[in-house]
Amino acid sequence: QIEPLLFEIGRYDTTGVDLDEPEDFKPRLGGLERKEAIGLPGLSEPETMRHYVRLSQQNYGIDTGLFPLGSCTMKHNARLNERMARLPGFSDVHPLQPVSTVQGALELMNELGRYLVTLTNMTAVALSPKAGAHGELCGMMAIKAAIEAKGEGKTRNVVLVPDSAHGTNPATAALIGFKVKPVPAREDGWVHVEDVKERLGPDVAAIMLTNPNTCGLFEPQVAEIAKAIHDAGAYFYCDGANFNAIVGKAKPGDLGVDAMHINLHKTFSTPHGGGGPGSGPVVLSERLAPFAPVPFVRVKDGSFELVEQNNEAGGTAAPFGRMTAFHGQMGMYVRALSYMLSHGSDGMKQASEDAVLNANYIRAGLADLMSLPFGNKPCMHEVLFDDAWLKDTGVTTLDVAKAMIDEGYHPMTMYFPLVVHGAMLIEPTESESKASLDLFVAMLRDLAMAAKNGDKERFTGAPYHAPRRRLDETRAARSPILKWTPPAPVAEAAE
Amino acid sequence: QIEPLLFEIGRYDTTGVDLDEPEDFKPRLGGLERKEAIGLPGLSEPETMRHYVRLSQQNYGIDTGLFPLGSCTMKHNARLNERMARLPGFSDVHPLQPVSTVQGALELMNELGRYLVTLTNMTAVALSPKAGAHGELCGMMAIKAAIEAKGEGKTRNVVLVPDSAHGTNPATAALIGFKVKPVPAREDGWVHVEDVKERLGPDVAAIMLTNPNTCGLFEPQVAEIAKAIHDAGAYFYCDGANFNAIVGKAKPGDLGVDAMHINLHKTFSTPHGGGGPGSGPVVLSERLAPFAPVPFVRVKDGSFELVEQNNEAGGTAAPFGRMTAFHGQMGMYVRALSYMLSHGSDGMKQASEDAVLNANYIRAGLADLMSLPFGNKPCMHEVLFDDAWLKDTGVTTLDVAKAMIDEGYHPMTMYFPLVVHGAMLIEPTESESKASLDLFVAMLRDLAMAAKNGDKERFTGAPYHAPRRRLDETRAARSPILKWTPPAPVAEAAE
Amino acid sequence: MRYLPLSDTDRSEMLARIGVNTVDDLFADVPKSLLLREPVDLPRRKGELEVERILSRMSAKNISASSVPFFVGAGAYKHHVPATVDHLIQRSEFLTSYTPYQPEIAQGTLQYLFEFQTQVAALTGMEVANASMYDGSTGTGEAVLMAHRVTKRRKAVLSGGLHPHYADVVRTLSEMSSDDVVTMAPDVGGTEDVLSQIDDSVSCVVVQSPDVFGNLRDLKPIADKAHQHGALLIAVFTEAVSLGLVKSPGSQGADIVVGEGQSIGNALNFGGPYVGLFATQSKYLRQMPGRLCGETVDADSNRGFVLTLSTREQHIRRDKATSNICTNSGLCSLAFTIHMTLLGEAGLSRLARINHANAVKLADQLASVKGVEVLNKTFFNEFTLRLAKPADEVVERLAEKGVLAGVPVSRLLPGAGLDNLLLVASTEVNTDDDRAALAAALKEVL
Amino acid sequence: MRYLPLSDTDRSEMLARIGVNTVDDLFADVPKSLLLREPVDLPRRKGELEVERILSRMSAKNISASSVPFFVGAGAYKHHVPATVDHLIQRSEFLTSYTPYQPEIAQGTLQYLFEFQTQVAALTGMEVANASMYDGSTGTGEAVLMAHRVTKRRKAVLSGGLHPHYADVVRTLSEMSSDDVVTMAPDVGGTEDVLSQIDDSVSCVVVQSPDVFGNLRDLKPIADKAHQHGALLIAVFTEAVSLGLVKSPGSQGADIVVGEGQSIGNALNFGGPYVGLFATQSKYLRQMPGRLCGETVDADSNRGFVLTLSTREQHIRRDKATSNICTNSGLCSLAFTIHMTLLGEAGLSRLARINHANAVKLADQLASVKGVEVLNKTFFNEFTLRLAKPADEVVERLAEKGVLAGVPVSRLLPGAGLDNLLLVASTEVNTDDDRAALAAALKEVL
Repeated sequence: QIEPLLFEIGRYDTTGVDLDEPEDFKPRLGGLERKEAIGLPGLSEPETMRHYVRLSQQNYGIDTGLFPLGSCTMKHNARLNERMARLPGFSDVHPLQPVSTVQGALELMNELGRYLVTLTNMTAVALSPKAGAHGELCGMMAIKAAIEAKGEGKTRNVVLVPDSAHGTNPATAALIGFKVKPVPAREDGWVHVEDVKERLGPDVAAIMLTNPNTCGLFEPQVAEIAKAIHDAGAYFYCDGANFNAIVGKAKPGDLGVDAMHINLHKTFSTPHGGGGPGSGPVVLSERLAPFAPVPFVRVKDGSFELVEQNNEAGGTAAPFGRMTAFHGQMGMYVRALSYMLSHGSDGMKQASEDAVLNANYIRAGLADLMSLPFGNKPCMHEVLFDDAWLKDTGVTTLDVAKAMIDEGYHPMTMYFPLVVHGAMLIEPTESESKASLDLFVAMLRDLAMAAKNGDKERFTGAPYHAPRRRLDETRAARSPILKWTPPAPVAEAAE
Repeated sequence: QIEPLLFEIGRYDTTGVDLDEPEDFKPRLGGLERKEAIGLPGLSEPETMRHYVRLSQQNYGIDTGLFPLGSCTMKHNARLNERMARLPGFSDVHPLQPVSTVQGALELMNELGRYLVTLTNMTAVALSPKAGAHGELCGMMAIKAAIEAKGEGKTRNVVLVPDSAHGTNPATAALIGFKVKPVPAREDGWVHVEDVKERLGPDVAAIMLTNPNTCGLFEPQVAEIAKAIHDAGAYFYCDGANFNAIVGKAKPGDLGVDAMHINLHKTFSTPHGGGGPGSGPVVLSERLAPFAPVPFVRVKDGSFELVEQNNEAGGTAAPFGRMTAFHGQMGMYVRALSYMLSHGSDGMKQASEDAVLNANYIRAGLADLMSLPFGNKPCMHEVLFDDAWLKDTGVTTLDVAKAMIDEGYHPMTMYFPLVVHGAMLIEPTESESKASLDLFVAMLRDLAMAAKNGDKERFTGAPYHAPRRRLDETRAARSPILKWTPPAPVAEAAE
Repeated sequence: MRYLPLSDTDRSEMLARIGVNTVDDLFADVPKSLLLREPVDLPRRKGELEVERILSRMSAKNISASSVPFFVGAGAYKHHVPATVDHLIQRSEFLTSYTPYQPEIAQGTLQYLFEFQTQVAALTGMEVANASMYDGSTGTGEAVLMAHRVTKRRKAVLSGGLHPHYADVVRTLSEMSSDDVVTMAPDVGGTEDVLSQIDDSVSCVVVQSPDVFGNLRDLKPIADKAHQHGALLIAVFTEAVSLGLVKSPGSQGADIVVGEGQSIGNALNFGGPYVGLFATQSKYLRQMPGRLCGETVDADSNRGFVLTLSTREQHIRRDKATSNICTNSGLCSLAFTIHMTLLGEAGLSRLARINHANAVKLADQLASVKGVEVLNKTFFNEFTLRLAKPADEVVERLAEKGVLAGVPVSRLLPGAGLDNLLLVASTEVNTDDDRAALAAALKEVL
Repeated sequence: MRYLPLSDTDRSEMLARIGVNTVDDLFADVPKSLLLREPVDLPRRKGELEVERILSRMSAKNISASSVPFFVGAGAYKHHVPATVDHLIQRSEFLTSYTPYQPEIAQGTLQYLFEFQTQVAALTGMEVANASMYDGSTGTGEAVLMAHRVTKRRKAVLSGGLHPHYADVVRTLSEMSSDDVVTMAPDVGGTEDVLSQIDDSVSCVVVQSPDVFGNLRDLKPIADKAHQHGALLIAVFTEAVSLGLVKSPGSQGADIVVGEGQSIGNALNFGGPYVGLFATQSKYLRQMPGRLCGETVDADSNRGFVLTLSTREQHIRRDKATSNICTNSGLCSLAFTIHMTLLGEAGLSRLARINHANAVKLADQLASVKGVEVLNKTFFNEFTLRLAKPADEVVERLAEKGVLAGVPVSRLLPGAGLDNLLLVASTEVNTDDDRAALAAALKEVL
């Protein structure tokens, strides 16, 4: 069913909010009053409710089915966390209230930071980044600040980035003026220390490495790579998108990481919400800790204070500045801490193990029918297939993805990482039951058999049973329609 | 999609609630410990969430589409009311806390009562009945108590009930020992005062009259009927299910009503919730007020007290007893008062007018294609069609109802009231926009044309596009399966 | 008004289409003199913020259970309900749906009702359960009427351990129907002689366990005697969690089991809405009140569920119906089912053990307070204290100190000479601090 | 653990199916010495009740805006959000969905993003808007980078009325990228000479209106001068409600409009999550950062929506992307859209009038307090006071009296010699009592 746009059903004189017109008064707008209409139709409350409920019904979510998105960790979003985030002492406090009136909020931030630092064995945490990519930016800024503090700002301007990295990595490095030098992918899916060493030199500021990597593998040479990087006077930035595999199993600090962002909306289950809000705190090693941005929370004489200006940091601290107007994503902090308190250290370890177990169970269930680019060896919390098994079927990775929709599933991540042809990256997460995985494997086996048996139609025309058939993305990009415009008035019929 | 039963996916050792086992202690159960298993499988929290979200997706609600159920008033359920009902001072207080600790809750009950009494121009209100039918029982019990107080308990034992009444009316009267004497329906859909007078006598305890009646019409002779009833020493019980048409437009007390239940879940928008909970307060005239059941709220010296025992009532009060363990449906009281405060006296009047306007607009839109048993005259908040327009089409009222499902609508009320052949009773409520009504009328016009044009298949096989096709109700009743039982173990294959 | 979609323009256009001049032309059947010209004498419409403020002010005048050490029970219990439950029952498709008379678009409701019935049958140890009653007390009233239908007798015997408000509900209904009721004397110790009340004139005996004073009752001998005389045993409970730990009424021979389901999934709500659980043996099915959901198939042979056996009900049978019940407690039964699903057998029995353990700990702690005597030999999560002073005064004093100590028996049974007795309940929400606070406060007051 | 569906039996069966003995065999690539044997040193799992208690205790240590007379603004505003908004954004299908990269099963998200873009474009008076930024401040940083791309210049001029934290964000980013930034002196009166800063080297001027001190700024002359020199005007706002009453930046010639959308639909949240609004003219579309949703058709020619122009974005362009932004503020933009839909044009402009009226009333009332001077000639719902004493001390004293009076300018601009200035905001939530309480408390303290 096609739900009309609100602009097609709304009226300019309708409102779903009852407000009393203020008594007459003399405005102080200095002649800058709006004269023209805005163009915002309204709906009554019942119409609003129905419009958005109906829209929601065209969406797929974790609560409606398995969400096997590699590298995106779509795990269960507990409603307890939603409830906690709405406690008035968290949701209804202003970032610029006197700190004496928000001691509990600061305590929560401090406690969240303590959990993150403990789980990673790092020294400090910068909470304020608004999302993963913002966290990357924060981490790389801290590295840049550290390099400049050492007087190497002019010379160290290269960042090594493996081909398998998320696109945000090179984008982030480039944004603040680093040159990106790729590290090629090896056949085994791993980054090799010799490839890194080869590229190291006095010009190298840092490496940006994802671990576990985007092929779903733990980098076995990570410690050696870290050592080589450090020996060369550079820093090890770790993309923490895949932290979910190793929480409570290994500490990035032990692996030599200097900075790592943590996607609270992946690892610690704050809801993705159709594309945000996220939250990307960055943990920092001792070497980078002084350069953490403002604001941050500090404990002093048993109470919590907020350092909001660079020059208030004190001691050896040399904050590189401010990343956002206020203190970051408080709403997400509450949810993430609620997740951590609920799991506890035992539950978080178990969750990592279950996430890895579930991914390997899928691997075991499909290895005979689909193709594993790096061989049938253990993976971490996601399993990567390529499209070799589709050879000569006329079916592409995209087609398989769309056919999954007809079977009632969200597609896996496709065509990422780029280093593998027709990649299909599957991350079931620890939230799925064995029964659910069995059904998922059976579904993919059925699709695989259908593809191999030549039932091409089932794939190339898919989806057939979704709220929409396949959408024309080229048309959307060719002449973009990015907002609703009122239809042109129909000309009066000729006399 | 068929969602399995929880028993088919649950495990007996799984739980979605984390609780710590208590330390060892000596139980005091006197040997009555449960030895046998209970047979209750559990699900983890993510599985529970998904199971019930998926189940919900097989339901139709007000928020998903127009709900044209005659006599059931499925209007918008504001989420403000849900939020208010969950305020801790209402949801998290115990009915037997000291009254000094629940003054606000009692104040709310008192205020709700004041609103109901004011809107109806009655003397007292009994809040405790749990639903409409329970309210009927309460009202009729008050009448019985009043009759017994006059010493006429033995002689006045007949209750007049029009044929068009809800089934609960005769069931309620019979439940407490009254004999039910029907008043026949007239061709104009009205109850005539002479038909009532004919049946009046010293044996008549009361009349149970619905007004506006179930044909969607206001009883024009209601005042005369009331007078006749009162002159005969009997009482006028009004079924308030259709109060939605006249809130703020007319007061039942002005019409001579002695007792009327009010379905808070119809008129004042507490959610139906798939069949409850409801709430059925009963307003009482001065003559019946002394007989209101316990408990009730009383104001004394500026604070609120709760009368919980018959002998604490004092004065002329002679409560007939207790209808339920506690004080009734507090959660529904909060929602209903929130509705009333939001609407105000002006909004409630407007709501009644809009409800009536909407019903008549549908009547006007369909009068030429469908048949109106009492002619094309104004109706109240619901419009009644019969099935004369389906003559010779081979399509029944039931078929039309099921065909509406395929068009994305909930069916209207069908085959009720019984006095009209193949009745279709449509109540759009005031919550629908003109655009929504236009679509609804267009849909029914399209169906009507299809039926008349002989497209019988579209009806008799309907629904085609619902979560289920037509269900076999006979089979369900013939050998009832009322709970899940574990499948018999499959016998080992013969050797 | 934010809830009303029609604009004045809409209204004019619609009146024109209908063919009348004013909306009051549509109210022509209302006697002119009785049609109100002006809005009734109540305040005018209010915005959300203002409504929130008014109701929040009222709410703030009450002491909520979570905000203090809380030991109030006697038929309603403070338990922790997982956030998942309240979230799910607020989903539009559950919250704003109607009674599932159109099963093709109500399978969500119907399937959970089927799950609910199965859970209630398992929990009570009975063969069939209905799709819920208003609450435990009205369910008890219905159970007695059902027993009268089954036995074709009209005399009920109510145990002295039955919650006095439940007994009131039964008596009110019975008196109105001219049925007989024998109410036994309040039975603080759980030692009354029910057996001697049973003879061939009795339709049913109604026994609560744990009873209102907290005692566990052995139902088996009562069931046996009742059956010898052609009477039914109606077993009542007000604390559903107890069934996780104690023998089911079904296993002890009960014919009808009825109880309050509030403890599972539902808030205290100052007394309602709650959810009545009602179960019986298959042979009595056709005399059972309330809605029933049954399994069937659709035209494509897919499994589906429908409301069934509605020939028992009022909308078909009118004055011959088994009950006048129309609405049930749909959403509360959904809350019950979801919470029970989350608990599962493992969680429910652990929850029951925690409740019992907390109550045992509390009883031992209070027994050591001077002026306090614990009267129960057996109990689950509630027991009776004899205090050195009238319980209602003590409760009031403790409330002033911020401790809600329980229910004075005199509130339920005024004039019964039990003024010094106090019912004290303890659930999983009580902490060591709560218990210490109660003991300390009692010590001060007594 | 309640969130983990696997039982130990499941785990054993699955390991066997995989063909390994223990789960740690799957972690074989982790250096043995670094694989943790024991859980890390943090508390073990907790039930819901316990987590609720811990977090509720922390929450209770804060003074929430609704609980006191509240006048704190300076970039985030306390407004009333209808209950409908928060209910809808919690629906599973919105809350637990992913970025809509699979449009066939994400039309719900995509259509609301399209509606959001349309609303933001209308509100700002611009031709196109994106599908949201993290917040207003990061959006301002992105706007400056975008201006640099458009003009191929690298020097930004920041008005002295720009929120100091926004200026900080721009400066941090610019310093890291070796771009030039000129920050004008704090401009309390709204009278600074921006025009003189504009020359052919300037990429953009960033002007906020209402500015951080509350003054409304006439953008037209600035836009004209900027355009003469090939520079862009970036118009910033932190109070979206103001646009219901004042001229849109688009109508005054702004090239990029960026602002904070928190006021519509979103709670204060102690600073986040918020939602950045970002709009520009069509000609700059390809240089715009952030996600965009566009209309198209599906294989059956039905209208549908997709994310589009993603060739600008990092997951395609990597180090050539217009921004590294990946996540946006999806759910916050949904809240914005729903609230805006409820308001509609009529509601928004009335809400804006109420805000302005309340602020005017407050300013007049405070002006009569001894030791208080209102500095603004113009304002919308926030203005600057000069007090007889340092504002931070006054605010602290008032907080002790239960009034949250506003933001001391010294908190935003320490050492700027503006220590006696206080920013005071007033919205529709303030009552006569609130205003009286603030005036009275000020009188006592000054």
